[in-house]
Amino acid sequence: MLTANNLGFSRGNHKLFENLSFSINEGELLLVSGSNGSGKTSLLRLLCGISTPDEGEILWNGAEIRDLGEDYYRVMTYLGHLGGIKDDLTAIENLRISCALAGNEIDEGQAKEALGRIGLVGREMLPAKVLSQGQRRRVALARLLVTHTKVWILDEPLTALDVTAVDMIRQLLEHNLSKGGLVVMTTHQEMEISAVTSQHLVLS
Amino acid sequence: MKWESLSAFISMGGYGLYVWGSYGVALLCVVGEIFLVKKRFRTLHKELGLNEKSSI
Amino acid sequence: MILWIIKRDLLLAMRRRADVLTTLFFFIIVVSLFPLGVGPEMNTLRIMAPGIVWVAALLASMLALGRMFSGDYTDGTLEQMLLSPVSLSALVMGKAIAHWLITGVPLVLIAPVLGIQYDLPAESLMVLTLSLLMGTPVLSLIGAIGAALTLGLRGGGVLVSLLVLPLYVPVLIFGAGAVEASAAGLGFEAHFSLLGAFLLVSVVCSPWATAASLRISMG
Amino acid sequence: MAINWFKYASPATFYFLAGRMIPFFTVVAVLLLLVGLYISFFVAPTDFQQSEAYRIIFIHVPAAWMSMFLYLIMAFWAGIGLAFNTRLSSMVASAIAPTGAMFTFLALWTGAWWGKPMWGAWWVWDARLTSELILLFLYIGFMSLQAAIDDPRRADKAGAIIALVGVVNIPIIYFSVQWWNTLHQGASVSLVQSPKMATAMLTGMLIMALAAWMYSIAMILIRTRSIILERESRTAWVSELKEGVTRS
Repeated sequence: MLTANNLGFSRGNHKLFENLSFSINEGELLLVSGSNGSGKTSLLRLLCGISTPDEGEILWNGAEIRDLGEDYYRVMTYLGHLGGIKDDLTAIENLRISCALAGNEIDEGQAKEALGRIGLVGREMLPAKVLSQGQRRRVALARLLVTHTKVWILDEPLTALDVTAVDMIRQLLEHNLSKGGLVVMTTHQEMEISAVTSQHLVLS
Repeated sequence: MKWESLSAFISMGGYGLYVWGSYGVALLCVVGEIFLVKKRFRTLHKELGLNEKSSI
Repeated sequence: MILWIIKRDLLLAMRRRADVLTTLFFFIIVVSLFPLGVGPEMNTLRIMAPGIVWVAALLASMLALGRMFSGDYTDGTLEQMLLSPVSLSALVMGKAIAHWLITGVPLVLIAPVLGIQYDLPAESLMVLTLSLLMGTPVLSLIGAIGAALTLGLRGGGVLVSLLVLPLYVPVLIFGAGAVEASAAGLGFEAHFSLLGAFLLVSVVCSPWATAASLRISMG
Repeated sequence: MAINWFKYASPATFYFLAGRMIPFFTVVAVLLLLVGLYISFFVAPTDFQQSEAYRIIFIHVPAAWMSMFLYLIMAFWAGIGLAFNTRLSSMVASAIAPTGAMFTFLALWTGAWWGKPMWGAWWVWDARLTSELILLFLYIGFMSLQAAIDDPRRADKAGAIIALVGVVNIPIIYFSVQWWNTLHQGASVSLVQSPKMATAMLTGMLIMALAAWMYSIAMILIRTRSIILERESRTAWVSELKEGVTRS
């Protein structure tokens, strides 16, 4: 269970949010929406532990995520709106390295299979700089296919994706939720996801 | 009195330039710092519209 | 895991060979410019050679510091590193090793050739190369702290030199000092053991400080 | 008497406390300075080796001491701020830096003006002066780093790291420079090397050092107050000040 208690966070002198509390159980989805600059990305960066809140605490199964550190990172996958894709590396290299960084080493076959499933057949050996925006996004999202983590924190995973890819991501999310995973995501697009419960958080 | 005359005091046994050069710059630094520090504080007070008494 | 990082950074460097060569050429040019500035008098040059080569090495390795984290920062890889189940200090260590392999080792290899320009005797050439071999990793490790602190700041490139160059002083003194001591017929073992001590201290402390700085800069 | 120290750790409380302490430190600094100057020029005897030029030590030595003390204290408060996330200590650390840099500059300047008649050159690569120069670079690095960062929290923490790295390095740099200097047979006359310093000289130096301490504290307090106002300009207690409510 991921719990946020009385979170407060500000950028410079600008207060993004305060007294924000929620908790997400296993199998639950939290959709975060709000206008640009309302602090969606900031909230996700707090939840994954990149930033520290000014006030309040974030708990994973009752323990502060800052104290858990690497134990929390082992069960959590964060996909920022920057995908961590290197222009000079091929799709396969990109995927294998980002998986290795997440502590989940995969071999070339697994990487190739994942990229194939996400619709990049024949593009595996191309350097990322020749891929389109949507294809690069898919390379980043391919991590979700091979990861074993429970908590997914996704920042705008659907941008630049076409309908088939969006559908594919929806299935992926549903699969993770049905296994008892937790998903927190921001999105501008409407998406129907069947989850045990889904909460909607609107930041203003 | 240690010094025979004012000019002896100023000449510092022939080292006047160096002694007063050091002390002069020290004075300049200290006065300059005080000025800058107070200016920063006063400007802030004005910007924020504070009218607290102890605004040195 | 460290190996993954080193392998990746080397791979990236291989795909962008121009960057590596720029640093190397910078080093060569700086060293070659000095005689034009101070005159071709060989005796003077021989005395100045260790200092010149070392200062040029300092500048060259600093020049490449900006690239150490900025690429990973702009494409989001750094966020993933922060969230890796592997300790960030270990990843940082990998990055520093890669930085040294890419910028430090070429300098070490080319140094004897540049020393010949200054008519250094064979023993001095050897000591110079060895001192660079021990000193350049320290430069990469200390530099990593500066690079992490100035991440994403405007004017970060100049700022990093301001932060890091004063910290390079001991390495410069003992690196260049070793060559001078050997040229003067004095022992240079003491210099080398001190360089070794600096290396040890920076291996222990710097990845930790760099990791802390990265978390601060990203948070 | 039990004092609740945590109470003073709040920027608002400190703001008012500092405001009341500043006049005290200013007065003490001025008095000490007057006494110190009197001793320096009218009591301390002429040095038989350096004649009257040695009177520069009455500012050189206190300035050099302050430059080092202030760096240590700055790193200490910055470190506390980093470890315990206490905003006030980080603010004090940033308030110390300019005064520290000023004293470092003064130590260098007076060192040069003493060196000219004694060594015959404005600058000599003497171990003390060289370390002092590097210390100035460290101060400038700290201030430039903080100035380049917009987010005050990041500026505090980044400054703390570089200050602490500097503290670890200062002894290493100092001994390196010392060794380098002896290896190259540098200047042999030192500014504070008089075989037996007259008591009056020592007293003068100590009183001037105390005056410098009091002056530094006063400056740091005012600067900390400015920093507090800048950072807390949107809080309730500052708004209260705007309305002219006076607290005691």
